[in-house]
Parts: sequence; C-alpha cells; structure tokens
Amino acid sequence: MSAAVTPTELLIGSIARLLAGVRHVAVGASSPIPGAAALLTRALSEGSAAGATRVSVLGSRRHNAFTNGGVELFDLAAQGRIDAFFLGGGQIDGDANINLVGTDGYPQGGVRWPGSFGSAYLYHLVPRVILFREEHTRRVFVPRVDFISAAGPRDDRVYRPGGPHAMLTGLCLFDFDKLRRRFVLLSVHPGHSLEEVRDQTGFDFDVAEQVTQTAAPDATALVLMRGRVLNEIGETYPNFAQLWRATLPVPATA
Amino acid sequence: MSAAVTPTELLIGSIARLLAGVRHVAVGASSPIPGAAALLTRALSEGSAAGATRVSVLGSRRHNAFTNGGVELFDLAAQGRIDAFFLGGGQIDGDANINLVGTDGYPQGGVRWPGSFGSAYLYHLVPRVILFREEHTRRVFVPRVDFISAAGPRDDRVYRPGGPHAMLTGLCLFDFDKLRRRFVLLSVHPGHSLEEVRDQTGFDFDVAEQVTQTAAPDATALVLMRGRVLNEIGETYPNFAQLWRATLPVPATA
Amino acid sequence: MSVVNNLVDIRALAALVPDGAKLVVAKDESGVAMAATRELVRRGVRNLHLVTVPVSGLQADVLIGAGCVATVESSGITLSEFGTGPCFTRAIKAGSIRMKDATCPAIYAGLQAAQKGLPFMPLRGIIGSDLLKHRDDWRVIDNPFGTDDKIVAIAAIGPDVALFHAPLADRFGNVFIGRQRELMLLAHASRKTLVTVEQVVEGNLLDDDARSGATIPALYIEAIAHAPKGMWPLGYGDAYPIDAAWMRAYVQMARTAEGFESVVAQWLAGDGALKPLVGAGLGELAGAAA
Amino acid sequence: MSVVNNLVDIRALAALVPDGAKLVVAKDESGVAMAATRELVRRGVRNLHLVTVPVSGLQADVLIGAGCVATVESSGITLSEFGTGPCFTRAIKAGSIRMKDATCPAIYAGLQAAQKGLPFMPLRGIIGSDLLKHRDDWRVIDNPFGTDDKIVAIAAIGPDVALFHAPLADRFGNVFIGRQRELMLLAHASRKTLVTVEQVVEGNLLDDDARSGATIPALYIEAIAHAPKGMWPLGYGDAYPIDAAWMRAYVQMARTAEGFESVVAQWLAGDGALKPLVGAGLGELAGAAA
Repeated sequence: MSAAVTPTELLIGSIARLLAGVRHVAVGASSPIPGAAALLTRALSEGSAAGATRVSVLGSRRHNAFTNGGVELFDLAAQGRIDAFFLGGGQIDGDANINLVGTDGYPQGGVRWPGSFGSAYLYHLVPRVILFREEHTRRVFVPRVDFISAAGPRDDRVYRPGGPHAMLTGLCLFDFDKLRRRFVLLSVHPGHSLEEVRDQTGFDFDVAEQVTQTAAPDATALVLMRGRVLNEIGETYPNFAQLWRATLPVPATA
Repeated sequence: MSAAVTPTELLIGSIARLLAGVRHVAVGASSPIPGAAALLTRALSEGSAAGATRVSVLGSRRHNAFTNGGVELFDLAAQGRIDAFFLGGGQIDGDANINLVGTDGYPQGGVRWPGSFGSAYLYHLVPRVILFREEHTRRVFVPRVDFISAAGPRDDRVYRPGGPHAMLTGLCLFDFDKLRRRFVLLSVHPGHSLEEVRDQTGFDFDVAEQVTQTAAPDATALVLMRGRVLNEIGETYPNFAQLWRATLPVPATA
Repeated sequence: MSVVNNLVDIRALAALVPDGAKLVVAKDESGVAMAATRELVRRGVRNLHLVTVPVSGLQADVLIGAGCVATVESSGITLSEFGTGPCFTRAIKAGSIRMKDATCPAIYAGLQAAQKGLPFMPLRGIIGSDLLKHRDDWRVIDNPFGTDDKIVAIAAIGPDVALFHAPLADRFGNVFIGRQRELMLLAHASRKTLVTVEQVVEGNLLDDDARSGATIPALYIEAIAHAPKGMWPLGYGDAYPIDAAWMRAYVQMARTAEGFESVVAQWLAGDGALKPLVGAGLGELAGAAA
Repeated sequence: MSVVNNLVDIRALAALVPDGAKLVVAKDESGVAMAATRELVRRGVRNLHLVTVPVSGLQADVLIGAGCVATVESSGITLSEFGTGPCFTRAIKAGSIRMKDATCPAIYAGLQAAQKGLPFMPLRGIIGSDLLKHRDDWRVIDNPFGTDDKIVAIAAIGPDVALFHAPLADRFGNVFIGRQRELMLLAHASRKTLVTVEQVVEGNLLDDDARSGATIPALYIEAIAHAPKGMWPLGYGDAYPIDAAWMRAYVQMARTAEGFESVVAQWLAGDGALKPLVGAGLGELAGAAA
C-alpha cells in the first residue's frame, strides 16, 4: 500500500474528486480510467447520507442496469437524470469545442478518427461533463478544432443545461469557467510544471491564483482503488486491469 | 349444422368477407363479433397461397403477439402494417365522421360516452377501417355528429392513407365510396328492407344498382365459426362465447 | 449492487402520492394497483391530475367518485362489459372534474416525449377531430421534410408519480413486468414510480437472463409494496379472474352518490362481496359499524 | 399459432439482402451476425447503405474492405482496444465511400421515427456541431411549445433490412433478445429482419412468461438461421470471448489492401487463426488453393 501512486491512479483519484456528490454518473465506451473513477466514487459514497452514487458503465454487464437498449442513456440524460459523463477529443480548443471526426478538411481530410459517438448530444445535456484526454500536446489542444463534433457553450440561446465542468489531462487539471467560458488551470500533476502546460497547450487559458500540485488519492481511496475497484473494472476492461495490477507492490492473484 | 344462421353469425360471416385477403387485421377492445370475424378470416386463409391472415386481438393473450406495449398497434398502423381495423360510434354521420365522446355540447352535454380511444388516429392510417354498429337507428346514424372523435375523409390535404372501407349494422351493409365520399347501400340483412334502412338512417346515402340480401356464411365458414372460432374467441370473450354456444343446435360441452 | 430498502407497506406507498400530483396509471390489462388505490381513497388524497394509459375503468371511477380527482386525461373511461363508469359520467355532467379527452396514441406520445426529455413528439392522424380544438397542448405544425404536410405535435406529459401493479419484484428494487412493456414507459416518464407486486423473489432479477430484459431497474423505482391479489376486484392475467359479482354490484350501487358511499365503506372495510344497502347511505352504515 | 417455416441456412439468409439495400446492423455488445456477414462477403453483395446502431467495428470494416458498401451512416467505426478500422480509414481517405457522420441518439431517433411511421423525431443537442452542416436529413425547427427554442428534427431512417445475432429463436419464428432491447428497434424499424441465433429452442417463446417480454414476435421476422458461435471472431456475452489473436492479426494485416485480401480469403475458408502471408496477395493465395 505504501507503493508510489502511479499516474493512472493519480488520474482515477482526481476524477473521483470531480465526481463527489453526483447521484448518477455514466461512463461511455473505451473509458477504463473514468470507469474506475466512477466505481471508486460509488465505493466512497456508500453509507453516506445522500446515498451511494449510481454508476452506469456502458459495456459492463454487472455495473449497468439499463434494460431499454442503447437509447436509455440518452433519454436519461435529456431528463436530467445523468449528472456526469466523460468526453475526450482528437482535438479540443479553448472554447471547449471537441473534435472526434478528423483533421484538415471533411470528409476526406488528414487524419480520420472513429466518429462523434454521443458527444454532440450529451455535451448539451449532462451538467458535469468531464473532458479527459491523457495526451497533452499542441496536436490535441489546438487554437481551433478542424471539425466541431460537439460545440462548447456559446451565446446561441440553444437549450443547454449541460456542458464542460473540468478537463483532466496527463499534465494537469483545468476548471471550466462557465461565465467567462475559459479553461482555468487549477493544478499540475507531480513531476510537471506550469511552463510545460503552457508549452504543450495551443490555446490561451486562465490560471488560478494558487495553482497547486494535483493531490494524490488519500489512503482510503487508494485501498478501495487497488482492491474492489480494480476487480470491478476488470469485468469490462480485463487488459487495463491486468496492466494496472502489474504495477501494484504485492501482485494479487490474477 | 343445418340450424338457422343467427344474426350474430350473419354479422361474423359478413365481416369475414370484408376482410378477405388482408395480411394483418387488428381488433380493438370490446369487439367480440369483429374478433370472431378476424379469427374466422384467419381460419379460412390458412393454406392459401398468400399465407394466413395475421390476427391481433387486443385483450387476448393467445391471439396477440405484441411485446412492445400498447403503442405497438399504433406504430404498426402508421407503418402501414395493419390492413384492417374496426371502429364504432355513438353517432356516425353521412360524411363518415364518428363520435365516441357524447351528445349536445362538450364537455358537459347530454349523454357522455367513454371517449375516443384510438379512433382519431387509426381512422387516418388503416386502409380498411370497417365501421360496425349493431344498433341501426336515427339516434346513431345522424345528419351530423355532435362531436367529431375521428374525422371522415375530406379535402384537407392531411396525410390519410386510411379511412372507412365499409359499414355493417344490424340491418344492412354499406360500402363507402372513397371518391364521392358517400355511403352506398350494398345489401340488406334477411328479414329487413330498404325502406326500414331509410327510415332508421338520419343521413342520405346512395343505393347500389342491385341491392341484394346479405348472404349467409357458407357451410365451410359456418363449421369453422361454430367450432374453432367459437373456442378461440371464448378466451377473450367468455360471456359472448357462452351466449353464442347456447344458440347452437347441439349444445357443445361448456 | 447493494440491497435497496425500498420495500414498504402499502399505506406507506400510498402516502408517497401527494395531493395535487399528476398521477399516471395503467389500463386493466397492464396492471392496476387497486389495493394501493384503496389506500389512496382511505387517506383522502385530493386534486389528482389522473392520466390513464391510455384508458381506465374501475380505478378511475372510484378515484373520481371519492372526490380524489380534479382532472382526468384519458382516451376512455369504461368498465367494459360491466358498463360505463357511473362516477365518471356523474362527474362529467356535474362539471366537477376537468376532462382532457385524448386519443390513445397521443397519451403514449406525450409520455414518450417525457421519457425522452423532449418538449413534444409528432403524431399522425387527429387533424379534423374535435379533440384538437380542446387541447392547447396539441398543436398542428409543418413536417419539416414535407411539402404542405401538417402533423400534430403532442406536448410532453410529465407525470409526478406512476402507480401500477406488476408480477414480481426483488430485494434490490427491480420490478419484472413481462409483456406489459408500457409499464416501463410509465416508469421512465415519471419523476417517481410506485409499484405493488404479487410476489417478492429472492435473487436479483437483473442477473436472470430470461427475465432481465423485461425488468424495470431500481433506478426508476421509488417504492415497492408486496400486495398479493393487489388487482382485486380486477383480474390479473392467468393468476385470478375479475370478481364479476363485485363489479356488477358496483355498477348497480354506484349509480347514485349514496350507493357509491356504501361501496366505498364496504371496500375500505375488507375484500368481501358488496352488499347493496337498500335505502341506506354512508351515514347509516357508519352508524351501524360504530 | 402455427409453425412458421422461416428457418433457413445461413447462405439463404444472406441471399435475402439485395444489392443496394439500406442495411441496419447492431453494435458489438448488442449482437453482430458475423457468420452471416461472411456469407454476404462471399456472395459479393454491393452498394450497401450501411446504418450502424449506433456504431460498428469489425463488421463494418470488413464489409467496407470487401467493397460491399457505398454509404456508411454511423456515429463511430472503431475496433475499440484493437485500434481504428483500417479499411474504413482507407476508404474515407480514398473517398470510395460516402460517409454520413451521425451522433448516437440521432441514429436511435431516426430509427424510432421509422418504427413509429413518423417523418421525423425531434432531438435535443447537436446545434453548433458541424455534423449538422453535412446532413440535409437533420433540420433545425422551432419547438412549437417554446419561445425562441430551436430543436433538431431528425428524418426517419427506414432500413430495407435489419441483420443481427440473438441468443434464441423458436420454431414459430419468434426471437428472444434478452436485455439487448435495441434489437427490437432494428426489427420494428426495418421492412425485413434477418436474424442469426445461437440456439433454436422447442416450444413457443411467447408462451414463456419469463422470456416473452423480451421476444421479437414472428410478425417482424423474415428469416432466421441457426448459427452457433455466429458472432466469431467477436465475443458474445458470457457465451464466448472475443478472439483477440484473430483481431490483432486482422488489424495488422488489413493495414494494406493486399493484406486485407488475404484476411478475407482465410476468413472465407474457415474459422481458424489468421496467418499473415508475408508478401502474398490474394492472387497467390487463390493460386495455392486451386
């Protein structure tokens, strides 16, 4: 347990802090770290006065209670019954627009990514969308995305109870200021610096008065994470769980 | 089997002839005679080149394959996958408007009936709507309905692939001329006359060149009706089946 | 998944329906929580906006007769082979309820809009019907993909509470509905869902590969009460038939306000047969019982 | 209900997908008819308009690679942990397929409109996304119950054929789908539905009170083929895992058109492991097999 916190564990712990108090968090496909963070949030919230956080992990059989097909997540979101969700992006810009389609012209363009998934919809409807992208480079964080899969908040009088709440990368954590519609750097991960964040970010952002070092998960979180949460996420992401387990000080049985 | 055909059997046989060739007929609530006619149509159609008529009897467990709730009938109808349905009316007028709500002013008015059910929708969408009302009086067949639950065809450029196909009463059978939008008397039931129909009908209608006596069901239909169909309809309408059975020449075991 | 403690007794369940609630209920074939309805009447709930999916019978009639209902939104109130709803008819004539006459698919469309968090759903048909004249929550719009093609927009019906009866629940708060799929729609569309069930089973219904696809997950369920024969005097599929003698007595007695009071007194007192009290109103019955 | 003779062999099933069909398929978790997809490739079906609900992986990639597809309508084509779809990416760059980029709930909305016989369904979100610029079947309209409230109308997606894999069928033509409810949507929305199943059971699924609520009735099903392990090389719930070695070899080999030809040749030949043919295109393989 005294083993150093890995970067993955730091990210999981950071996301779980962003999820504190949510009633229902959903996790999309191909999202092992957000999934682990959601499961950690649930484990931490059990027995609390507000009741345990509900977690719906797409692709899981055990941690997903939906019985109305793939549309159920979207219906719940529009009803305001999903409090938090995760989106990434091949490109993300300073207006919080995200691009999951491709670069340099559409449709043939340069790089082509899989597609927009549910982003164009959920970004408008889920109040606490957490943008998560580990790669923190100017390739990802661009001045202006080449294609808007899902639009950041803007003055268009469109129904938009949702939107970006924070953005976590491999280097740092940003808040998103909904009034000024700007990212605000809150903390930098251990081993990294504000200068590095500036160098690797292609858009302007604000900086909090006190930029801290991103806090590691506390002992309770770490115990839950490396035990129950690791087992739970392994049902949906066995390869991720296996790699994570290999970093633990005392290897558990597979 | 040589027993006289009862009025109920005449109606069932007449409806079955109107249903000949339909792929899928649905039968609404509180409709034992249309239900029996639909089941007779299925029995007669089995083994035909076009395949058996599909029957969906609302309220039945055995003769209803729907698994998507009450909306499934309406969805199928809008897709054009229900060929025939039955509607009645507290009042019906010569423009084929039907009233299932009440008389003399809305909402408090005179007589109040249960309500419009699915009529306002299905009347537009099902190509072969058979209007069926046993009571044939000027109280029912009025010059103009007091409340339009479901509107007859009219020049309003509204999407309306469906509409009235025929109207069967306790006295007679009308065709509905879709071009001229008029009821056309086709046949009068045994024991009744054209004069009686005129006396009891509050709206103008056309009369076919050759008004015949409504034909009784043939021997094949009568055997199926009094055997298999009577048993099948008894699942949904036990009281109706019991009363019918009591009219048969050799009482079957209950 | 942890055990959810949402199993309550039926009075506690009925207490979760506030006065003035928009309450959505199912038709007889789908599952009607009659035992819970009795507790609503006993409690004297008031000013309900009752939405029936898409029609109702005895349940709506007794709630109306007992003065629990301000508004009825329905495509049909009828006791089917037993006749028209006597309290419904009386209330309409007296103008003591507001009636929102509907057509069945419009009720489904309004609930589906609520389920989907949409302001409205389009629906074919209806145009030309007088129903449309009396509904400001139904509007004719243009089909944006058509030419001169009008279609009706049905505003969302967002119920406060759904109340219905189902076959099975488990101790994790999940409810099995079998083929009565529209109960899922009621639960999804409503802010709060209350369910009575014939039976509470061990194990988790969501782990049962045969039943899980026809199970409403606990996510939508506020409370469940175990109510065997909870549809009586209505019948429930193959489990028990409708109590036809009770229904016939009901229709006879409820023709007058006094007769209906006698029905209610006897119904609140137990599950037995109804005894017509010739010439006796509720006052006398209450006196006799005291 | 009589026994329906719609059980066919898998080649006969694939023959029911005409060239040029708008074909709707499910995502990996819901049930992908891979064995039937192999028969489509073997037959050389052409010009499909492939609609994925809402995303696809290997199935879309092989159909695109094999030249079966003219248009892809999808919210995402990805092999998930195995990487991007190599044939999809190549076809996009070459401009050899028309891409209708979507967002997941819009695919569901378009199918639900078709299911309901509606010209469109409204949908929140999307406005501001560049997706909207490239879709003339998505239009911004006014919410008739709002004030200055724009909402997107999604035109119906009416597929000619739905093709998917399910756990069970019976000899009456009914198909059990369990929790994969969106398969019911595919069947309801499409003119013709083709299903492969792991198992054919005796008895009528609609008479099984546990399963009937999660059963697509024969009414919607054109043909069923019995295809045990019909999702291979994909995995199927708890029944069998994804063939990860095959998938890794696929992603490696399909990076080039020649490598993909070798994949197809081996895939059409059997259910075994993929062997990379260094320097060997389909021509050589075909020669070796002759």
